[in-house]
Amino acid sequence: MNRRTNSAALPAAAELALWWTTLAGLWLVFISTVDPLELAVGAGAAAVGALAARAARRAVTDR
Amino acid sequence: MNRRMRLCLVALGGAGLAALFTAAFLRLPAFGGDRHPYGDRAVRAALHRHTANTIASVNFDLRAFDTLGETSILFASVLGCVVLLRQARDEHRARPEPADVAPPVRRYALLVLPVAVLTGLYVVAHGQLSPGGGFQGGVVTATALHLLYLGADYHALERVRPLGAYEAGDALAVSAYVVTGLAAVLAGTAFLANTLLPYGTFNTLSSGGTVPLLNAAVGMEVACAVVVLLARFLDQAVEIEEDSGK
Amino acid sequence: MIAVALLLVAASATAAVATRDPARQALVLSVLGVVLAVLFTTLQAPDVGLSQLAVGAALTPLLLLLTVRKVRRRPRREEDPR
Amino acid sequence: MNGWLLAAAVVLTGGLGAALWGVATGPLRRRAVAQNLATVLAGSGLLLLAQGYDRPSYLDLALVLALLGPVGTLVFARLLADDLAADPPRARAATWATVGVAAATVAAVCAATGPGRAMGKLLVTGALLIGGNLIASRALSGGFGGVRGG
Repeated sequence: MNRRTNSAALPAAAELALWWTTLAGLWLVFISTVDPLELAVGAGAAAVGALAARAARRAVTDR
Repeated sequence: MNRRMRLCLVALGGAGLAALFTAAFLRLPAFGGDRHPYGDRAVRAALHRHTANTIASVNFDLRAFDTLGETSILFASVLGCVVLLRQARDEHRARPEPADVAPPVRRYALLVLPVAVLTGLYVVAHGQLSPGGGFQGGVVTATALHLLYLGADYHALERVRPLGAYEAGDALAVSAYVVTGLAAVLAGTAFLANTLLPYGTFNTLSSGGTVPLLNAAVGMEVACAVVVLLARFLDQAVEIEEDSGK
Repeated sequence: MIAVALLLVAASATAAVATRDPARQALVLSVLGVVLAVLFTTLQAPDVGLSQLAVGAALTPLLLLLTVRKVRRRPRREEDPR
Repeated sequence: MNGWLLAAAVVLTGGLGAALWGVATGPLRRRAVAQNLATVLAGSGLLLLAQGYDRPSYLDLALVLALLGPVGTLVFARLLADDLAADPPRARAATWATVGVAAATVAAVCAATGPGRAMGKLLVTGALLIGGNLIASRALSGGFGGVRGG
């Protein structure tokens, strides 16, 4: 039981991390000046985007 | 009232309107000049409050009360659409058949959806710095979600769109706007006066006092309102069918 | 530059009025939205241009075409001899 | 009026003017293709305008158009699928010519900007604009097979 959730959780975490890295990189490209608050807001926005990406992918493929 | 009378009345009203417009037009500042009485004052006020984007300063600081009115108009009109486009008694829901979408289009939708969500959030967050703000960013974010309908089918969109949450979010965002205004009253100034927060460093994300907060509230309100509105239209166009043979 | 954008807006707005079929009108309308955004940019009003782009590029056509689809579906159903 | 604005005027008058003619007349397939191409041409025009006015923040407009323009075309491809399937659009030459214009614009503006994060934003915008356009033209010529009620 525990092994199964682990094997399901790992790809999910990897997918989220991949999207988060990509989107955070995009945010860095969009902004003009870099400061800590900017980075924090960017990290939050990238997290929202990553969750949306995973939800969308699951809605299309798992049916 | 006969036809001739009505025509006279229209002509009278039209002539009056034309005269007023002409009189107003003659006193307008010339097109394209570099001086403008209102523009100069607005720019001075925006710079005083460290808001780089003067438009955001006008919308969310100088005339924040107008924006509250606009926000409520959007809220009320979406509410009206929800009531008008509800499922009537002689209608039933038919499950839409899954659509057959070409793989490149589906991949494009899945790839661009998060990027568009991020861009929408970027536009909302930088409303006080660069062109954009709550309305524009909210619309972009809400449109991004509907890529799922275009790239897959309506059923896929329904799975990532808990409609009740968006309706609640819509109401919550409007209240957040009002609460921000009331906070200024509690602090001893006027409703929606921008005196509560420090103005911050010019041209950074934390500048402009309450402008970014109001921007975020409007962004959330618009995004939720557009999602709810489109949901009603999609329901009507895709799912709800009139009962035949009545 | 402003003159070019103004001419384009005038032309596309006229075309939108002159088109009769709603689906085709929606196509012209979406081009009109984009051209209007260009006009606002040349008038140094990017905020308004961004609003116009956000609403005109995808949202207005989607609402219009969904309405067209709903309206078109109804008569066909009534003709059905069931 | 500098060279960038002149280039923008040429792209907008020539390209967008032609697209406008295409969208206002002719059969549905030509109108849909013209609407798709108008997005790309206007996107290139907005890039050139941002460079011409020397306002990097105007790039946001091109970015939003690059994201939402193809979405708009997908809307038409999806909801007019039945009409378009009966008479599928074929406009490979025009599509590639427009994509060429957009690619040249992005390359020129990138060269003027120089390396850095601003160039990254330009490249992202250009990639979204061109990629979105190609996908949208693919969708117009039969991307949605057998959409009934969905």
